[in-house]
Amino acid sequence: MNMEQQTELIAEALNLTLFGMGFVFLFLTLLVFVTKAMSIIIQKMNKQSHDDDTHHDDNLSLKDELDEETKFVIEQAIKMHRGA
Amino acid sequence: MNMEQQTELIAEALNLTLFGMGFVFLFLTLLVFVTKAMSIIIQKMNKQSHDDDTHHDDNLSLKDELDEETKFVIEQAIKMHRGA
Amino acid sequence: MNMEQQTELIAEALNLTLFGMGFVFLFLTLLVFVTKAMSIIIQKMNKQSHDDDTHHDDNLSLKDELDEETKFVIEQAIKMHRGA
Amino acid sequence: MEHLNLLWNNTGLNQMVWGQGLMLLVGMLLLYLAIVKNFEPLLLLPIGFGAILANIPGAGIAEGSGILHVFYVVGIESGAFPLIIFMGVGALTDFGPLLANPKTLLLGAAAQFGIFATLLGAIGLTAVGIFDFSLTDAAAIGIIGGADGPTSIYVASKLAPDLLGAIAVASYSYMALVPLIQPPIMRALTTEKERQIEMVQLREVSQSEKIIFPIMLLMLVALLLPDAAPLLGMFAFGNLMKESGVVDRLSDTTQNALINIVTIFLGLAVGSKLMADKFLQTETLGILVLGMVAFAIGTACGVIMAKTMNLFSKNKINPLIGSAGVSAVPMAARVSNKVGLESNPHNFLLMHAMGPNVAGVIGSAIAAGIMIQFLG
Amino acid sequence: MEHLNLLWNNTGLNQMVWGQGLMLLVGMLLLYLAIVKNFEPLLLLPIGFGAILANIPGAGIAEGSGILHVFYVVGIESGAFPLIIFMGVGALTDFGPLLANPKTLLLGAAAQFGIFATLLGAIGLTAVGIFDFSLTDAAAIGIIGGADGPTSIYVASKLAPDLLGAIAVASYSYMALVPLIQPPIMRALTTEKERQIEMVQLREVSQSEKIIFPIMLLMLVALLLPDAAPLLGMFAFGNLMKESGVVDRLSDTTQNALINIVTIFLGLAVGSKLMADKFLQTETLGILVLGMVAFAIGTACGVIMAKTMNLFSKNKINPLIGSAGVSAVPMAARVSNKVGLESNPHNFLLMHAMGPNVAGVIGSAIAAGIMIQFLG
Amino acid sequence: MEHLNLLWNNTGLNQMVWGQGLMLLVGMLLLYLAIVKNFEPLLLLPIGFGAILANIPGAGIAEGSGILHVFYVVGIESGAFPLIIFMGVGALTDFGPLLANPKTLLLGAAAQFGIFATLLGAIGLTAVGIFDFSLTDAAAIGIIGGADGPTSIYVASKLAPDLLGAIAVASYSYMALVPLIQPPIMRALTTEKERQIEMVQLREVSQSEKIIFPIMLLMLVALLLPDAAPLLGMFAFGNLMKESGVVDRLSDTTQNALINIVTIFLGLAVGSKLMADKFLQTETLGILVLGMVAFAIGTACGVIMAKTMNLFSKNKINPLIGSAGVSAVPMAARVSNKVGLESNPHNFLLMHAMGPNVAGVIGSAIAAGIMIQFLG
Ligand code: NA
Ligand code: NA
Ligand code: NA
Repeated sequence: MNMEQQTELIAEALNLTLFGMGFVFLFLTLLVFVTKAMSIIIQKMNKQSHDDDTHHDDNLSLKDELDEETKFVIEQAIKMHRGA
Repeated sequence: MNMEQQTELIAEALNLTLFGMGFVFLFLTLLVFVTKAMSIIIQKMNKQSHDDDTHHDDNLSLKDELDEETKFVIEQAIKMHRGA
Repeated sequence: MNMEQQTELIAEALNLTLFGMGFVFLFLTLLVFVTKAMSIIIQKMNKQSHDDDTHHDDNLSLKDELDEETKFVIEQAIKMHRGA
Repeated sequence: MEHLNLLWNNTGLNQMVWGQGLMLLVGMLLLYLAIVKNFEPLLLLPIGFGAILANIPGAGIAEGSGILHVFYVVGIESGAFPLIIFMGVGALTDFGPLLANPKTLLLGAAAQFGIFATLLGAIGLTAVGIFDFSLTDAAAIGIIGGADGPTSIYVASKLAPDLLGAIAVASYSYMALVPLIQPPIMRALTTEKERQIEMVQLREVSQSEKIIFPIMLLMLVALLLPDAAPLLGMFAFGNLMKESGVVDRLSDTTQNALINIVTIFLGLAVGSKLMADKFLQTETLGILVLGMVAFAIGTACGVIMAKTMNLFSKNKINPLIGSAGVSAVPMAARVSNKVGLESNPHNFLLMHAMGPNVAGVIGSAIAAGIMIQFLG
Repeated sequence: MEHLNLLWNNTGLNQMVWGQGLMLLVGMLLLYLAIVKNFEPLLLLPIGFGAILANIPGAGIAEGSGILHVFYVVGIESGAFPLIIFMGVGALTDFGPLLANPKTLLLGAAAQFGIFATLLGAIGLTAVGIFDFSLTDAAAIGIIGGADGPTSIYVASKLAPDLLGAIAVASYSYMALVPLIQPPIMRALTTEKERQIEMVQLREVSQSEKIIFPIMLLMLVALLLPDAAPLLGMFAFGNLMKESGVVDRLSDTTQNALINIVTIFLGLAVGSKLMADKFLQTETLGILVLGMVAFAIGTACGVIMAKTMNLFSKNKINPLIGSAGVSAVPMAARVSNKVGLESNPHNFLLMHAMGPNVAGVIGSAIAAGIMIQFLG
Repeated sequence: MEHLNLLWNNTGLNQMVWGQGLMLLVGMLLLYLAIVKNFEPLLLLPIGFGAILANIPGAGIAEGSGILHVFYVVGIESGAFPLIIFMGVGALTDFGPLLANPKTLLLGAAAQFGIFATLLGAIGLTAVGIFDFSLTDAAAIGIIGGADGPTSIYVASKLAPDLLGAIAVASYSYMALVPLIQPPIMRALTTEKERQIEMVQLREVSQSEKIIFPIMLLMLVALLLPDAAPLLGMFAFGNLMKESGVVDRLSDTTQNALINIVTIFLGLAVGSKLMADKFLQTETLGILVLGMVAFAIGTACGVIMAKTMNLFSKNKINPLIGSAGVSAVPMAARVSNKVGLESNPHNFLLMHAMGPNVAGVIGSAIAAGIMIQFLG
């Protein structure tokens, strides 16, 4: 294997790694958001259908706060990954 | 599709329906008769073989005895094998 | 089928029988020895690992005797088969 | 950059055509019907999921060496899956009620008129230029009216493989809709007094009769209509394994592990036939409409046949059990029972309806054999 | 009218040749033996039903793309079904009695003489012009004397596929007839005193020995007779799954769902080889007669070997367990036990006979390997 | 004499080459690991036995029409076995903990860096001339770091079939070694205080969420990475069968009979790829070393990701659950739990670790899809 082929092979491998890890993070991050959205929608729907239950407002607001926090974390993580 | 083809297609379909339904009825009607005949024959045979139930008492008790004996034998064999 | 073909066919069949039965006996006799050897080794190993158990000397000597006897039997059987 | 392009070019988003998007929704609709509405979930859940997998743009799961296409070729093109399912159905079938009252076989015969009426309808619509069905297409569509999934799939795989997806979906969907489709027709065709008819208790059937029946059925098929022999042969074999009582371990496995395994792969393989370019045709709409008509006509003919038989018999039949002749075992028999209870709360028609119900399975298989013989 | 003609032309009645009619009766005879006489029903019921399906005139179920032919090609021609069954048999086998008394392996060796004597007989009958068997045919027929269904089917599929149907039927039928065939031979070759011999209690065998034995057996096969490796390899694998105790879920499935599923399709596929034109040959008669002879000679040789071993041993073997060397597990061992009880009601030979019984399985597989090596 | 020669010439002893002898020992080593050391016995026992069968000199079991080669072609070359196993794994997976704490998906993402680092390593070693791996080889080797047997086998069968044996063995061996490989890395990368972090109780997840999740996952895959759709599709299908609750009989069979049957034949078929001439290459050594490295790096990245996430979050994650992101379900989660208990005997991390654990399965399948898309 000559120098040029070596370089090319390594470049390809690096490329694949970069795009691969990027996509894995992109996909799973998306999945985090979609999953959270889904859970929130379903919990709200369940709540509506069980609206005789006592009020969980505090709980819910705490939850919203948590979600926002998570969002922040993920954004930071993505930034870090890009910067790394 | 011209007129002639149309007519032919419809004629074929009618033919198939006629013979098809005819055959379905023929077959299942035959099956009714054959089934009835079979049931009658078997019920008669069963009756014959059961109409002297009372006469086989000795035989039956012998059989029972044999079964119990066999059971005993097997139990012993298992015990022996276990080393008991 | 002419005479020669007949003879050849029968000769082949006899050959196959001779080698076949010979091999079956050879193989299973070998298996007897190997199995015995395996059992003795494992039993010794088990005994070593359970050497707190009470002494089974009598048992063992009986066993050795049995093994020698079996060996003798097999040798005789092989002799007979060869002579037969 | 080149990689990023490639990645984007290969995404489903980029490759999707509108038809695939629509079919993904159809797949999800089937899942919804299966899971939430409980419509024949054993089949519609795998079919729905298979439909989704088949329509993922660029994945090629239902083509070439894609796994669903492999399942299709191995299991459906060969005929193996529907025949094994039929064996399993045989092992789950009790011919007792039929043997106790064999004339209910005729109800199972009458209900097959739905099949042929639909065939005529499909050809009629073709003649007037609305659809473009060949005679084999029309025959395969008609079999939907038999209300037997595996029979439909088997016939479609022989006569009209391109329509298999739509036919299977229609077949199982309408089987699930039996409790909605049948009662109005049954009520419309019967008087209150007819619906109140109580039937005599069924006699007990001996094991010998149950053992001989499947063999006898197979012999009759062998002598008269060999083309129905694969279907009814496997059906009779399954039943004989069960009734003979000497191969219980085989019978148990057939009724459980084997039928379950095959059901999963049959469903996925059928789903693979719901690819957008094949399924999104006007023909599919025709199949759905005609399938519904087939069910309705079959139901009506079963009821009418029962009423006709009563004209010539002292021993009256409750015409509500006639509708069970379409098969859709055991749903149709339950519907007969339920509608009967509305008119007479002490009248339990369930066991009486099981006779025409299993007769309908035989009748459809005979009709299928005829179709294959004339057109296969 | 044309349709009516076609319908009639295609009926089984019209197309039937006398041979098919006869084979339908043979199929029903097999079902009778399986269901009423309880002759190896797990195999003879599917085989009998397969035979009926295969001989339905005009249906073509056992030819071309017919489903039974598909089962045959996929499962038997490839060797998969008999090998999987053998794996299942391995998972159901307990080598404990054999390990406790390894010299009974020699009884399993002696009983294989039935195989080779039958081969000689078949060639002799060919030489004098009564039949026309090739050497491969004769070898496949001889294996019937091994009294192992899957081994017979495996060898026949390799050496004489045309005779497979007759060989399989003979094999399983005679295995079922063991309680009739063996006792007279056993009584004729033993004295009352010999039949009364009581054997010493078998020692307990450790799990380690049971785990190492199948591996050791496979290694010996690998080194000495690779052609027996598929059969004995799958057998040893099944046994190792069971004895190792670490893959109980695989072992359970092998002993239940898997072996049951394969048994059903093996039986149907074997039945497909009972088509009239192949089965109704004078050869079949020869196979049935020779198979019976093979069983009888194997039984006799097992008994004689046991007596011979007693000549050289202080520790006497009851010669009645020699007959179990033909295998036919566990029927032959039960026969040994039963005949033994007649002479000595306190003498339970069952466990002692299990040693030669499983040894016979190994012996037949070795003989099969030899046949395949020299003739395959 | 001629026969005796033939017999001797055909023995394994005479035909054996040193490599086959060595591979027989390797096969026995795998059996030893499976049975005595309890290393993933469900796979390593069949693989080990298959390896022995494949290396019997002269038997040809893993070539041509040999039965193991048949199993390989039918089950692995087609992709069917690993996909069916993945369906079974789906039916055995509970996404509850993941749904209760979705951000743990990111831990499953981070752990996949082991895959790509290994790919880089393999290419690096090739560049400096130590090994000779192509890019497809390197990708298939990297997937070992995903710690999912079926994913590894699926990718290897597509990208590097010649290396499949070594890759599968490495994959399952290291999955079994997780309790040895991971703890030192986990301890080295965390402080005592971090290991003591207690996590908040997971909320209960509704059935609706569990039903929608697999469908949503499949849709996302369909839209973004169709090449991962076969793997994740079958996985989601298995999970949907379980969670929907409407097809319990299918789900039960998938989790038991079906997955067991396929596991047996998958194992044997993988074993057939351990033939001496393919396996005894310097490449194999490279694969074993690189596979181990992949595991270690994946573990480390999972832990580091957890620590990184803690930098930006009030709600701290115990970094010990990061290592579970490599999957190896459920072993890796148990390891997290065990190491956690060492530092805080009241801290049960098992359920918390199940989130990243199943996330790792998804992550590896995504990575596999990428590899197949770019290189397949
Ligand atoms: Na029907
Ligand atoms: Na035998
Ligand atoms: Na993973």
